[in-house]
Amino acid sequence: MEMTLTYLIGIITFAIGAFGVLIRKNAIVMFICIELMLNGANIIFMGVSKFKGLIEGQVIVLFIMAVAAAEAAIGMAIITAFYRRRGGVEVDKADLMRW
Amino acid sequence: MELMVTTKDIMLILPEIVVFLTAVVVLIADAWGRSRESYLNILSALGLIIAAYFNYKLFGDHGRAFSYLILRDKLAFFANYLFIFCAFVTCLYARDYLIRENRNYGEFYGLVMFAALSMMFIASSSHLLVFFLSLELMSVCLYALAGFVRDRDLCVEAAIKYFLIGAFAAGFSAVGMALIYFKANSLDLVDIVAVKPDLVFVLGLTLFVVAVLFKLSAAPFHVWAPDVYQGSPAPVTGFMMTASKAAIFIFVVRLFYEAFGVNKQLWISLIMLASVLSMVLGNFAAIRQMDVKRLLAYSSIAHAGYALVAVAAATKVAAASVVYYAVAYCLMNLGAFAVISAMAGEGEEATSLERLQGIAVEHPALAAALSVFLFSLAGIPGTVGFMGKFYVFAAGLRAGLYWLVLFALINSAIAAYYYLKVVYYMFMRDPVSLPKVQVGVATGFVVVLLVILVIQNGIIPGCLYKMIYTAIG
Amino acid sequence: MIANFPILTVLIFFPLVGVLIISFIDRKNVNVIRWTAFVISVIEFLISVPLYFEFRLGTPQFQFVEKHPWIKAWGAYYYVGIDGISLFLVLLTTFLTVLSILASWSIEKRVKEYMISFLFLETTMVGVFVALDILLFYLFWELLLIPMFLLIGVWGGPRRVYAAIKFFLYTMAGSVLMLGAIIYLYWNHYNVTGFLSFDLFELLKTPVPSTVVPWLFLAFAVAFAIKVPMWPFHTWLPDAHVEAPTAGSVILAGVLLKMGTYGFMRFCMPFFPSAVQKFALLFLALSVIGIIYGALVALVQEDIKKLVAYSSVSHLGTCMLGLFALNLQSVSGSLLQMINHGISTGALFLLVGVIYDRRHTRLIKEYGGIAKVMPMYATFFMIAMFSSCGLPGLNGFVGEFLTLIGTFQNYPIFAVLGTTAVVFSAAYLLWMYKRVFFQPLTNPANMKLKDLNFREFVILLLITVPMFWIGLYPKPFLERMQPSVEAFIKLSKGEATVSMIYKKDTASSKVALDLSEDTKIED
Amino acid sequence: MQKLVLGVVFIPLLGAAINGLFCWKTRRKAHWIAVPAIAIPAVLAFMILLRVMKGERFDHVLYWWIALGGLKIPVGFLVDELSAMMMSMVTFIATWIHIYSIGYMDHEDDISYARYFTYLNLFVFFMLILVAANNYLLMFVGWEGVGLCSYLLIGYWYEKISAANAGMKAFITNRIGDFGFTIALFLIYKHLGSLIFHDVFALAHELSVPLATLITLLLFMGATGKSAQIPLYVWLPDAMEGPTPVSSLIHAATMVTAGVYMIARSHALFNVAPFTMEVVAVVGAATAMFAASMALVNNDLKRVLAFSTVSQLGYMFVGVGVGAYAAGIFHLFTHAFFKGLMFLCAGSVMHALHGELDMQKMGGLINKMKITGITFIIGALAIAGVPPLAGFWSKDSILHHAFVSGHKVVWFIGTVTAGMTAFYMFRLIFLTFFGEPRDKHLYEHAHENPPVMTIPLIVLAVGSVLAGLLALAPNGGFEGFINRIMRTAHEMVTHGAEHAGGHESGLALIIISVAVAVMGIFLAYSMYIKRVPDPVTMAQRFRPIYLVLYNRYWVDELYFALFINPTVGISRHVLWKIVDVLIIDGIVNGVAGLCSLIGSVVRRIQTGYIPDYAWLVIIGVVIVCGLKILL
Repeated sequence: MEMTLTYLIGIITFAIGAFGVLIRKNAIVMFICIELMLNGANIIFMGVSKFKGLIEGQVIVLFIMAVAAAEAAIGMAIITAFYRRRGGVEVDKADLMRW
Repeated sequence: MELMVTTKDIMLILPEIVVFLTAVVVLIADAWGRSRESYLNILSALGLIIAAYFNYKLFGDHGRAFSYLILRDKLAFFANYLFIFCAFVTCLYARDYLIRENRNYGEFYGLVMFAALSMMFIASSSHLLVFFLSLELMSVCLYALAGFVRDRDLCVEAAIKYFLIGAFAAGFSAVGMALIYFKANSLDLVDIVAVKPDLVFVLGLTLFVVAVLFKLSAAPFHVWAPDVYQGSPAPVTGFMMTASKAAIFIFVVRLFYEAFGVNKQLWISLIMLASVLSMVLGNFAAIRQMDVKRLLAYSSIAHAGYALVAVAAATKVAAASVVYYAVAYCLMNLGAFAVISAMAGEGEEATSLERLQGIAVEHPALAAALSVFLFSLAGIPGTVGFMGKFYVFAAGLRAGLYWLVLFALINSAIAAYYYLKVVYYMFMRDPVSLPKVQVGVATGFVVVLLVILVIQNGIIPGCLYKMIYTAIG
Repeated sequence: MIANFPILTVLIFFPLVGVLIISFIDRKNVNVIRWTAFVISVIEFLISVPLYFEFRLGTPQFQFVEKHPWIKAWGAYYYVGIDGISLFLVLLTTFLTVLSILASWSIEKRVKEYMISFLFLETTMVGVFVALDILLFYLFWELLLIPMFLLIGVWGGPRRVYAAIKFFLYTMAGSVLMLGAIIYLYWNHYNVTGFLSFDLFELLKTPVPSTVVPWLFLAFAVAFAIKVPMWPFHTWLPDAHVEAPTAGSVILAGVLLKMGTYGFMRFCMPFFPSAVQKFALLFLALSVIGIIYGALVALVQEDIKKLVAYSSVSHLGTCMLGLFALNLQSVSGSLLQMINHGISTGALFLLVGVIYDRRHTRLIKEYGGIAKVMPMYATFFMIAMFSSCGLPGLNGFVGEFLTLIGTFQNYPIFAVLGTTAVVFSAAYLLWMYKRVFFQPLTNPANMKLKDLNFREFVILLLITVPMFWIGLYPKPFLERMQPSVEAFIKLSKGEATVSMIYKKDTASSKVALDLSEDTKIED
Repeated sequence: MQKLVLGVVFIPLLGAAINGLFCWKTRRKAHWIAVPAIAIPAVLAFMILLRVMKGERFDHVLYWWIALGGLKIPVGFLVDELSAMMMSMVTFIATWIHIYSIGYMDHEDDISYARYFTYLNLFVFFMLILVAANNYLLMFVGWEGVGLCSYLLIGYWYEKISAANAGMKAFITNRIGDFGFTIALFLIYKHLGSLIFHDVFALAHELSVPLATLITLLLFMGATGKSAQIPLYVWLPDAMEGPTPVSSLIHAATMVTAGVYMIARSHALFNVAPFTMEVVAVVGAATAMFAASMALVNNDLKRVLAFSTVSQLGYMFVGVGVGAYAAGIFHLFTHAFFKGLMFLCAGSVMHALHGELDMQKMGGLINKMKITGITFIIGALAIAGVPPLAGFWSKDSILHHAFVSGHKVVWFIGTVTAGMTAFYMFRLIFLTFFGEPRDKHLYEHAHENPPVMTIPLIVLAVGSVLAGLLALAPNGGFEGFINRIMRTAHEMVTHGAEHAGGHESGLALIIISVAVAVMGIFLAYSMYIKRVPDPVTMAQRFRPIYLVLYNRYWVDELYFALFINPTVGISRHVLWKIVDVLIIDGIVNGVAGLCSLIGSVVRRIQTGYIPDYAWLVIIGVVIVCGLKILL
């Protein structure tokens, strides 16, 4: 039960994140949703680590968190630059290139 | 799993260390005194040459470093050459471009080298976590590079698109890894091979493959590519289009032949689908493009499709052909973007075909060089592009993928059209308001070098082939 | 034989030397560039002349053979040589290139690039005809598209880009199919023998599974049929011809189209005798349709060049008819007709170019009564015209007659239909001639036309000589062709195997064929 | 012998080459080269003829032209009675016509003058090749070569649209005949394995009858083109656009008779194919009548002569058709004299009248042009068949053979045609030379031509008078001489006939035909001198017939409507504009367009909005995963 719940939460977190990316237009919120997706994966890793007794999983989670942090750093920089040029963080504003 | 770092481990990643140190030195040197016309590119190039030297020294050393996290074999060393070369070329010619854009900053070279470093690790990873981390390191560097000219709208737009979609895909790969881990209890490729596939595993594998395809800009996960490649500064586009894809392809070779080779049926149909879609979407969408960079972006999607033909063939010959194709692809696209970044005027408004038209009148050599790269991309014999295609198709036929190869052949005929279109604009129309073109020494050198390599490998492909074949082992 | 002088290699690469030289000449020295190109092409021609004299008679073996490893790992060789089939096509190429460069004096725009393209084109053309390694052949075959594309696209007429791209893509579409077939043959050879080779003879020796033979045959045939061009793959030709600059048209008609027929002779038919049998009627029918259709459409053209272009469709139909009739006379005739067509249609294009340089129009209705002001020109035009429509005594007749009489032995109906060409060709050419050269001189623009200048006179004189030569004394041509033609027929009929015809020792390979070592691959 | 033959054949070529290559040097002096270039061969040819008379023959290969497998074709010459006679005749007539041309062409500018003689010499060369060839293909070379020269000379005044058209028409029509000829050669080679006369004729009897019939019919098709028989005669009347000496030499005396010569030469083949022989005879007779009928009402001096030529050629075909090859050749021979003569006379008239050809504008010219008039009358008498002039002997021989070989209808037609011939020739004579001048102005300016033109007239007139007497020469006369090479035919036809008919019927036939000729002359006299019945009222009364004849049965128009216009129309509007441009090229461009269309649709996927991209990625993932799970 506990095990299933853990995985389920992981999956649900991931799904919420993915869904959020799809429906939100604000770049920052979208990025937060992506973080959610990564955390969904983290929860699964943690679950595996805990229930199967594999320490490796926790290491992986740490790395993923580091990655998320790095992404956040660069992402915020980009979003800031975008904000400066376009005066907003709504992704619909990024429409110069298409087709 | 025990983590024990020995001297041997360090020795085995010496080239990577050199690249890393060079990047750091460049960043420090830049911080020391920033000047508009600094020669940091030379510094970077020297560092890369040293790295290549160590790579040469180590070539042939075989083994796993850092407790099975990193696999050093001939393929890895060969790949290192490729990435070092790509970074070397990019660093050299980018300076002219960056000076024109008033952005000759050390970060650029640093980021390029960090990206190269991550690619080297991608090519040597035998552990999904290492792959994931390297991939993310590479992506982060490339996000930054894509938006490098941050006061240009297109650049910023490219960066944000790349970043959001890239991070989104990273989420998939993370969860894919998690599912694989759930099933295999390990992310080491050696362990994954042993797994009996079930639904969860297949799902995880598929998600992971999706992430890989995403980075290859293979359809249907190619959507980001045209925008990002078009918007990014030309040298960056050149670099990320070539080196990053080559890195992934080499990992794919590893992944599919070593890890998942045993249960081919799991992924071959997926690869074939991606291959067909990439060729169709890439080639057809490119037909109507009027911007060289965007056109080449679509063409790169199609090229991913061609290479996937060989991936789907899944034989040793095919593995070699994939690597060969990746090398060929790097050479010609780097060349094309070197020329384009020389041609593209200030503010980079000039990559549209109309602006390039008639450029052959003023700059016949430059136009001729670009034509060589374009013909190579089109797969005209005498160029490395043809040999690559030939090899890939041969591998495909060998594996009995008749219809796929036929499809690819027809596609490559269709593709010739849009490459010709560029040649047509350059050679066969009268010039109208040409962008100011300055070809610096470094750019000139790079272009000549690449032209020679493209033609030489197109006429005498033997030595490169042999290197790759032995690298595949 | 000139002892071990690598004459074919020199022939292939000498124009590239010219390219190199020209690329170091300042683009403003237009005349220097022209003369350099001309001298290079003349030397190239002179180098090719010994081929004719040193050619050993009475043997189908390949001569002047050179074989060096090229891509050892793939079993690809730099393997060149000529036999009676390719000998004259090579000579035709070098000959026409000289004339074409001489005819390109009127090019004023970007002369340097023009001459570079042209010499590069020559390299690839010679390469196509002498390559005995199928990969090498393919390399030249496709490479050739680039200079031709540029020649049409940069220096052509108003719709040049459309024409150039159409030419390129159409040919390429066929070529990729051929590439697929080549790769298949390659692997098939490997499966049978266990080593890799692109060597033409090795591949010819290898039996191909009979189920795939028709497909491979068609893949090759389509590629070559497009180049020939056979009906209904011909529509690129009128466009390309009309838009190409004069010299481009000459080369296009004189040499490039021959590559299609040559391809049939060298690859397509000897490779797949059973398919030849199966498809012979289809191809004969297409040839005959091409003959009649081309002639009829030529009849009503309003543009002289287009007329000549459609006449090419008709003439090449005759060549194809002869090839598929597979009989000594018909094939020799067809081969001779290829050369004839190169000469007479080449001459016609040169002639049209002369008048185009003066008036910048090729519409028939713009002219009339030109013979009055340009008698010398009219005379040359008439000779070329009669050569083209097969007047006895000139070259066209010998080729056409041999082709048809040979075809008649095997396929009387097709030969009879093909013979209607004698009526039609006279009709469209004479009608055009009448409208251009005869009738009153009414258009004021034509009143002051100058007759040929010395350069043009020399060109036309030079191209007229072989017309009479072949017409009156074709023996030197026929006797050189005959053994190779016989070999071709035997192969294409499946009456003989390669090893029965081509002996290893006479094909004097310069390197020991150690194919076992590094060309084996395992999966 | 060999030197003689080569001399005869190649000296004219030399002349042509000199005049052709150096026309800007020879210019007005071109005839100093051209005339000897024919006269010398004429002498040589006569020497050859003398030696042949002594029984010498000659069959020599100069070199092997085409030798490929079983196909061996030499450039080689055959001299026997037939070709020796033809060579002599051709060179003889040609010599005088060349001389005549000096006067006739003196209005031309210098270069054109040289050009004219070049063509004329070239023509003689090809004609000699034609008659001297020892194989079919070389004969075909000459055959086409004379066609070429005919084309060049008809279109000599190329600035005239009618001349340019006529030249083209002549060549293309001939080519239609050549089509048949070529196929015949293919058949001969296929079934007899050679094209050399010697081999072919030796094996001819081995051919099955249907095959021989097919071959000979095809050969005859070639002959109808070259010798202007139904249905390919249409080019000859138009060919009169050329200079008159050309009409005389090419379109009366020599080239047009090539068909007859060819059939006579191929007698061995024709003998195997009786059906073809019938066809030849019938077509010949029909043509003779048909052409004569058109000559009845035509007012163009040269066109009348042209129709007359067609008609006379018809006679020759009757001759060879009924198996009397020698008679046909004899008529060919005599016809060369009198028809050549009459054309030259017509040219003389034209020259005097500055190119006027309409007989309705002439009249009374005999007063001004005595020599021309008299020689013309001699020619007319000869063609009308008045004894003892040349035409009488040969025509009569043909009719006789036709009758005795049982072709009664053919004979009848021939005889009626003889009457018509006499009528229209004398109509011409009377309209031109007698009566009141109808165009005073023209008449005033008329004058007799210089000797360079009249002497050839006189020579040919003498020939027209005397040539027929060769029939009385020893050893069977002319026909006997020719028959030396066609023994079989001779024996088969003539001997059989003579047994059947004998000489009595011969005499009766002669009387009938002479009577008919005299009647024709008389009728012409009464109509055009006495004006009873008045030709104009006759024309009114029989208007439909007159119109039909005057418009030459609308055959030209019919050919245009049936063949030429549909061909051009279909080619242009269907084959080119629809099949080629719309369908075939349409498909090609359509494929390209389709690719482009797909391209513009596919690129719409790339909307540029990040959420859309995210959706696409998700959709891709779902599809891929779905497929993986389902499959």
